[in-house]
Amino acid sequence: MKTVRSFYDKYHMEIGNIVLILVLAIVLFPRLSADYVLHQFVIIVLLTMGLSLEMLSGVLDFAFMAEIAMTTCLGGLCLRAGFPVWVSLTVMILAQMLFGMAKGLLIGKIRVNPILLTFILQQIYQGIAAVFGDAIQAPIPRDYYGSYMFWMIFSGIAVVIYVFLQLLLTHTYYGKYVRMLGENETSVKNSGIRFDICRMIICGISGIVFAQVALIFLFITNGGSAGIGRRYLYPVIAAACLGGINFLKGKGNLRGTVLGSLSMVLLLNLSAGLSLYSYFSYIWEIAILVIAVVIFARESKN
Amino acid sequence: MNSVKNILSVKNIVKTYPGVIAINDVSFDVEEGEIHALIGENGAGKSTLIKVLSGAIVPDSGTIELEGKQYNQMTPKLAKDLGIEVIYQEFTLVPGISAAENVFLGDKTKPGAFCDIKDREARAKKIFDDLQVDIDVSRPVKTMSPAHQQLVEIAKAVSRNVKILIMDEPTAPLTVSEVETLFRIVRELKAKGVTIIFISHRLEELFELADRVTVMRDGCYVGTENIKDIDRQKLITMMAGRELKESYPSRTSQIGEEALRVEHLTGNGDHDISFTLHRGEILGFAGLVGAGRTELMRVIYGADPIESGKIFVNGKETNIRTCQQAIQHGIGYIPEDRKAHGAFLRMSIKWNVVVNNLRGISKGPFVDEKLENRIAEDYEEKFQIKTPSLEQRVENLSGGNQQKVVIAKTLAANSEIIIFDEPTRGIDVGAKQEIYKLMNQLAGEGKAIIMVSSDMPELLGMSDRIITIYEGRKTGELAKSEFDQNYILDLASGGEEHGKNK
Amino acid sequence: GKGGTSGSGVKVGFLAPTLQTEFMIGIDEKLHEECDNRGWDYVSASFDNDSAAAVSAIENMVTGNCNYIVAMVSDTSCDDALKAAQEKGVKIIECGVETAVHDLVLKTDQYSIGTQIGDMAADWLNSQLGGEGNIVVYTTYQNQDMQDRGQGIQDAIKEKAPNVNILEVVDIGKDVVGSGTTTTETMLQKYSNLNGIVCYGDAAAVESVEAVKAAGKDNENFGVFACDGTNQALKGINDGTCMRGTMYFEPIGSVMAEYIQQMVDGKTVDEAVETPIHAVTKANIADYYKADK
Amino acid sequence: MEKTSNKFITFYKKFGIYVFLAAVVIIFSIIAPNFLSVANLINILRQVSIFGIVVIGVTMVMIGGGMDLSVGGIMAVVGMVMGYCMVNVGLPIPVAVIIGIALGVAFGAINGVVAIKLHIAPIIVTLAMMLVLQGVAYLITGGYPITGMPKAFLTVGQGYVGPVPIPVILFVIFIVFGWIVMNKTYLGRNIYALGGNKEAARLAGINVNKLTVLVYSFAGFAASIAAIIMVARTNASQPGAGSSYAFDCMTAACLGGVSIAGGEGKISGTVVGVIILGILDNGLVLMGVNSNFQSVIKGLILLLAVAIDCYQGGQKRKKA
Ligand SMILES: Nc1ncnc2c1ncn2[C@@H]1O[C@H](COP(=O)(O)OP(=O)(O)OP(=O)(O)O)[C@@H](O)[C@H]1O
Ligand SMILES: Nc1ncnc2c1ncn2[C@@H]1O[C@H](COP(=O)(O)OP(=O)(O)OP(=O)(O)O)[C@@H](O)[C@H]1O
Ligand SMILES: [Mg+2]
Ligand SMILES: [Mg+2]
Repeated sequence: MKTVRSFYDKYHMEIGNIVLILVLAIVLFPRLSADYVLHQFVIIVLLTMGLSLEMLSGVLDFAFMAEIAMTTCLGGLCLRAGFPVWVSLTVMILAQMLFGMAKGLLIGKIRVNPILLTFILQQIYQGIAAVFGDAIQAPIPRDYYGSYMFWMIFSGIAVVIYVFLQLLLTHTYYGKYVRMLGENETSVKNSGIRFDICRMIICGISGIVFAQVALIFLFITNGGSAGIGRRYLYPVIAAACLGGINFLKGKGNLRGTVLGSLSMVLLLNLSAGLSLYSYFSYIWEIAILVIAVVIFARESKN
Repeated sequence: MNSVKNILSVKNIVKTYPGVIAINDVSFDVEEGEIHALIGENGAGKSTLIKVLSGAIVPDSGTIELEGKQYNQMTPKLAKDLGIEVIYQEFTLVPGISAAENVFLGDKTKPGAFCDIKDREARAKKIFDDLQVDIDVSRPVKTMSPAHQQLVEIAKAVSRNVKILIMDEPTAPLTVSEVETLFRIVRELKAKGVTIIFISHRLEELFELADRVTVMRDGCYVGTENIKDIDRQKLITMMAGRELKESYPSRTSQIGEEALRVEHLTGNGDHDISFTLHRGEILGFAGLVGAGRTELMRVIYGADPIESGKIFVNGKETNIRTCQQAIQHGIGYIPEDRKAHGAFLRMSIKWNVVVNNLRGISKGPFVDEKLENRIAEDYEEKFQIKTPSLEQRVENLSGGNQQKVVIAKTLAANSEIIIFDEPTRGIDVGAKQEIYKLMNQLAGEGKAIIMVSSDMPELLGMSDRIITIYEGRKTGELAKSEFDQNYILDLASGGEEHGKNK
Repeated sequence: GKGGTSGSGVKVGFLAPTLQTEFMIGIDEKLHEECDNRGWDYVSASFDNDSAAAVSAIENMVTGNCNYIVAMVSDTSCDDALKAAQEKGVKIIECGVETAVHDLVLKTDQYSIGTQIGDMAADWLNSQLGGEGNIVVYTTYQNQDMQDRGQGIQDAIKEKAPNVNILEVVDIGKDVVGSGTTTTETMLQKYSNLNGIVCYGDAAAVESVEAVKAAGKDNENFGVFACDGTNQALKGINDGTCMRGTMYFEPIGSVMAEYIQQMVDGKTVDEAVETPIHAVTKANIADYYKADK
Repeated sequence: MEKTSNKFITFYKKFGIYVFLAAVVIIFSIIAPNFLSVANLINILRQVSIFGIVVIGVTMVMIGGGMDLSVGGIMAVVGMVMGYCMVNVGLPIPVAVIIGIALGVAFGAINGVVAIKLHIAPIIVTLAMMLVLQGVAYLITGGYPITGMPKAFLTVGQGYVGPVPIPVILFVIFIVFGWIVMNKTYLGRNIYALGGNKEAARLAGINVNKLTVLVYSFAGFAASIAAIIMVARTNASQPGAGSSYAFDCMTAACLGGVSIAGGEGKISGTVVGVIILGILDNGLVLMGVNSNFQSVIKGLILLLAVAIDCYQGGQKRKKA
């Protein structure tokens, strides 16, 4: 009994998610198309992994989708200007990494609540992306969206990132630094660690992960646009919460992230499956967020 | 059996936390108007017990009888209304607001909805004057040193119409003169008929102050004695449950070459301080509250900026600007405020212990988890950290055990020069011995140690040399043969301008 | 609550760039009603001008068994996803802009709508103020469509009423409630001789009317013109306020339902249909607005 | 040496925001046409008054250690419900207004109760509340605005007393009320204590739960008053009202020196923060700046303000 209890305490997130995924999969089964689930899963899981890394270091980021929008715009501009594809992609990944590092540096240097800071950044970035123009159509040579290879490559990238982050977080001392940052900054400083540099590196790594999503967006929508990804912000935060990532305590693991992302994809599919009328589908997304938060973002009572 | 009536009776209190029985069926009585000491090792359950009394936490079972009335459960408000005031082990001040506001926290000093700030400050000033403490009552408490904060806590408790005053290690952050002030206040209160419950790890204080003493061990009640009927050694045996020799362990370490030299260091409120520290040496720093010892150590450790002066490590001039550089130069620092500067409270013990030396226990970027466990277990055993498991969050440990974790954390980094800032604050007798032994052992290994302490006997017992600091200036430097408590106190209060020329 | 289609086997999905403006809500509701009447299932989603979300929404609609998707996209960003849906047997009806992938397209030429608004305003300026006057134009750079519309407005006024001063072309930003009010207050402040506001949409225009009223400028020499034919704008025209003209779109919902019906019935439909649209002013308001509502 | 730099910091902390205000005013009077006219200044005050009222409520919440992102959502729902009551149901104005206010206070109270009972960080509770309420606001009429408010009602938003617009008068009442509460009453002291150290406040016998609910309820109240003015001023209840308030309120308060961690801040500072934001909005429009640039500029200025604030408070270094 006691072992059951402690097993449950340890794995209740995973159990909850798996049950949820099974139920949803059965409900949606008749039309659930594997390729669509894969598309959405790859996007959400990449975003959630990037966000989770930041959340584990105590930062709830509201700026990442705006950064991605800027990156896609930049990519679109590069392609339109006739740069070779590989140059454009490198520029995008570097840009996204730099955005991340800039964010990390700011959070490290300006010690106000990161939520506020990233809100401000979001505002600035959205403005900048919009200055680029509404939509930048880029000459994408092929139908990448319909290409099996394309999604396989990004699935592969997602797996590589998963393995990398998993190693980083659980087996290296950098992983300990990540969790440490979410705690007591004075103590971090007294421990002789440059927390601003650490933050910068963490957010830079997240940036590289987010950059993959920027690439996907660029290819499947044939260009960049200022509003791209905007709708993903709350679902991704919800997915991270569903996966048990808790930015208040620096708690959680990547396994949860993956399960949470899958749950989220299916939940979002459900709203179309249920013929939910527009506002209800909006409220549906919100309800998921709220429920995820209520269950998982609670502070321990003590 | 006695004509004195019991003002407070604790009956069969039980309080458990996951994996820990913090208080296990404790009952005892407190007589009206007495000073009742409560002692026990770290984690014995003293703080938990008084939190039950004040309503800060809810016990699993048991009752509290106050002046003949039974209460199953207290609330902070009820306790206050009944005249119970508590000074908690951990500060319960609001950092951003002034001392005066903290003193009257939650109180209406005048009827009506409006509050007269000037009047409140005047009243607070008066209370501090009565305590003979010179404090700027309009200053936010977060800018004050721990000692001053403690004095604010005391003022807060005595500002009210108090019947039972409970103090959880009130003297821990205080130096000799403030302790005297506190004792004077306590005696005055006793004369007015106030009952006092007093927790301290400084046993000599009990003999000076208390009427009776109750001993707890491992959450259980051990016994209550009249202080007159018991001696120090017996008390220690009751606490520890075994014989424990109490003395400052002798040391045979060889004082070696120079490890650290500070020349004309100015910064962070300190002026023109010079000293040298050798391998194998323990250098004590004495001073009154706010003397600036902590400030000095923080400058050396790179936590606060240096204005002028030089720091030499192993004879080589350094340019330490950050803690990271200090650590690279082999300097380790155990901060005095374990909560704010030391521990990662929400992380596990294991996690905390190894965190300063992650690189040391890693192969490439990978942490050697076996080694990690071994180090953590080592320190758990060495310091007898009382915990159900190494996975326990530091937040949930008793104050003393938290201190042990913070020390372990710094030691695990294998520094050559180690600064202990109030290392035994809030630590029980047994663990103190462990820490002293450890310091000796480290010195024996040729490490250089600085010990900042407000505990005079400890300072005298452990140091090879003592430097006194008064208002940010060095006022004296004494070799072991010159040690004399009164002389040191004199220097520490700026009495004599000694040692100017070293 | 299992996803699926009802007896008719038809399920329509409506993909809107936003469902926060009265205009879009109007289309959504109308289409919903028409589908209900015909016994079809209906689902709608807005993608908030986020093209990546639009792609996911298309996928979700396909998963949700939609076999007709009405997509109001403004560029080619969803083409690949729409094509994939088409390959799965879903019929695509585009609305707004014509791109490579569709079974039917209902086109709206934003620039030409702009010129029609401009014409309407110019007519009024010519007849009421003798072709003289000072106006400001409100546009928004939030997406290309609206920028085109704003350009159309300016070009038409310059052509038809060359003596009218366009004092300023203001970008009033996103569709934030209150931005119309604030901007108009500021403009009235800045230009005391203002005679009119020509705005890209009714939402900001009706707010402007309130601001004009509050400033006491609601007289016969002030005119506000816009587009969308929202109820509030129509009421303003009918009540004789300074709201003087708007563009009325024939219920796009009904038009679309009609075409879907034809496709369901197996008819082939001519490609590229223009959305019918009418200028509404005091002169013909009675045809569009019934005061008792 | 240390003393003087300390003095500079205290000076800056007290007056930095005013220096900032002065700088903004001077810059705009030079480069923006018509900025410095009396009419335009009254205009700015009127424009910020709705927003300012909400910020007063949010400031109190933030000083009390909380955070309220839901005020915009509350405004939208309250506005819609009031419009619905007046126009569609035909209730008399006072009844509709009372219903609206009661609803606003109730939403605020729910924020507080949920944060306390479920132990969820307030920023998350109120974020969720905001999103839910925005959805609800759309559901009331299916997204359509409600128009045609009774004439008498419109006075609240459009009327004047002498040369002063009524919204400005209401704003001033809120400022005075907020200032008195926070500076002169025990209640205010307790709110500072709550924000500074909740546990200390609890142990000092303050009923922290009640106080938390009270503070959030007041923010709800402020939001509903703002909703009334907003509806009266635009003569329409719109479901999208207040959508930018979550962000803007927080920034105005931070700009005005309210600590995100709670326990610190002043009503006066907040008011200056509100006015600075109002001036930026107005001045940038007067200069004809592209709206996207406007938000970039605003964001950058806020970033700067936050950075400076953090620099002066370098030693406090608190986590939220
Ligand atoms: N919140 C908590 N969660 C879990 N365990 C706790 C908690 N608070 C206290 N404990 C445990 O209860 C026991 C008693 O702790 P307490 O703080 O009362 O000790 P103490 O006698 O005051 O020790 P010290 O002298 O070190 O202050 C300890 O073992 C501690 O780990
Ligand atoms: N009379 C006073 N009132 C308020 N604050 C004071 C007073 N005297 C000194 N301080 C503050 O105390 C600080 C000195 O701190 P601190 O007490 O940490 O020194 P210390 O020598 O390390 O003493 P200890 O370690 O015993 O607390 C100074 O920064 C100063 O601002
Ligand atoms: Mg204790
Ligand atoms: Mg000290």
